[in-house]
Amino acid sequence: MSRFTPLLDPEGFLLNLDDWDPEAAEFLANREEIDLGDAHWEVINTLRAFYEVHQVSLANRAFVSLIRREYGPDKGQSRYLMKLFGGSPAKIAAKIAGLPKPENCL
Amino acid sequence: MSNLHVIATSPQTTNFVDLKAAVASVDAVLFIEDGVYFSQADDAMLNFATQRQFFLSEDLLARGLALRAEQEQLNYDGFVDLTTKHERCISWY
Amino acid sequence: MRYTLLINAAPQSGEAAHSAIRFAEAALRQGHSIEQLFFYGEGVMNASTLTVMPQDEQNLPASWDALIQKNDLSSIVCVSSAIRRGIIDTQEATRHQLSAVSCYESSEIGGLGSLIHALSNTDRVLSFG
Amino acid sequence: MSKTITLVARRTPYGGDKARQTLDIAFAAAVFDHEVRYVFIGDGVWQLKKEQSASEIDRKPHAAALETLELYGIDKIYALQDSLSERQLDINDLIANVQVVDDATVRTLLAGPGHIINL
Repeated sequence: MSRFTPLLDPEGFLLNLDDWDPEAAEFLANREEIDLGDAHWEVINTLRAFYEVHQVSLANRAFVSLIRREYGPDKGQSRYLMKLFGGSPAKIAAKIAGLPKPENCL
Repeated sequence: MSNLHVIATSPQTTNFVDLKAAVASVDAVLFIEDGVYFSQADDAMLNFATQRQFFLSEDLLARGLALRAEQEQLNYDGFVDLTTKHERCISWY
Repeated sequence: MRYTLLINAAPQSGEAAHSAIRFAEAALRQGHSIEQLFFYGEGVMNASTLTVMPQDEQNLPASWDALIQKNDLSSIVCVSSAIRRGIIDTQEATRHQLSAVSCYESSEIGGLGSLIHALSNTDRVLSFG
Repeated sequence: MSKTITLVARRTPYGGDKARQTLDIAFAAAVFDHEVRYVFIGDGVWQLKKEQSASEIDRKPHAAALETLELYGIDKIYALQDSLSERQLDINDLIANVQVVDDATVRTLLAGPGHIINL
């Protein structure tokens, strides 16, 4: 992390969402031992665009539906997203995308 | 299948249009809390699709209200009984 | 009958929380069971250990605590409603780096998933608000 | 036990937090594979109004959040015709995928199956 190290909460989410930029995303991904490639960025950009309009955190089920709606059934499935982001893809992708920590309501 | 509607607001603060749209003829209506002020309302206000209407006695007593002869009151045990007789409860507050 | 009660009003904001506890007492007295108490929205204030009432007024959070313990009830306080109102247990205090705890131990801070799960094992759900 | 939950939404979107609380129940129910039926009556129909800019009052846009119901597989969304008329609203003022129904249909929806939650 060359520019600065963003402040994180104990679970590794950005404390200040304005700290997010692509470089911060790389940093957050590295902490999850994820190497961001085009496939990851496609998802991150989709999530950020979605959040911009709807301002809700998505549970896994809705996260998968969103990716399916945007990119079709090959990518819109849990298996694909878990390969990219690990066991709880919605949560980890939201973290890397610099979106608010889900409220843990479930 | 019938519902119990539990109404907790006074006649003047209740939206009749919504309430009357939701109450079916097989349903029952129980007035609790400020809902017991319905006991003092005129017939037009009590003109629900069902005549099965009850008032919670504790809330009547608390507010110094008496019922007319044809009106029926019950206590919390009666409230519980009513919920067993209707499949669903819908609260209006 | 198995009941789930959804309590959506603070003890201080009118009669609803009081109605809920009276209903719960009557249901239990008649031999019914309460699958879950779910405190939601303003209702989470019913779980506050930090409520102080004048001696001649009922302390509803204390009454709920007694009822829950005596009957070994499952009582859930909605996490997202709770933390924004300062109802915090040890786990949430750690999670959000807070110094105080304010939720009765007889209730558990949990999610809406608990409510949904309880509904599957419930004959009647009643909301008080 | 039937896994259906009927939610009755009758609050304005920003007048309190019950509109949002009801929506959160919808999301949770869908995640746990319950069928959700979402019935908007009375002032609840204001939740469905298009073009809300809630950031003006530092709130989250409620109608935009309701649009995510689709991603949770919730497509049974109803608005009471009389409530819309009372408020000079019609289907064109609402977000997509809302079915406008009469009061007899609302009573049928409330007659089951499953539980009703009416905050």
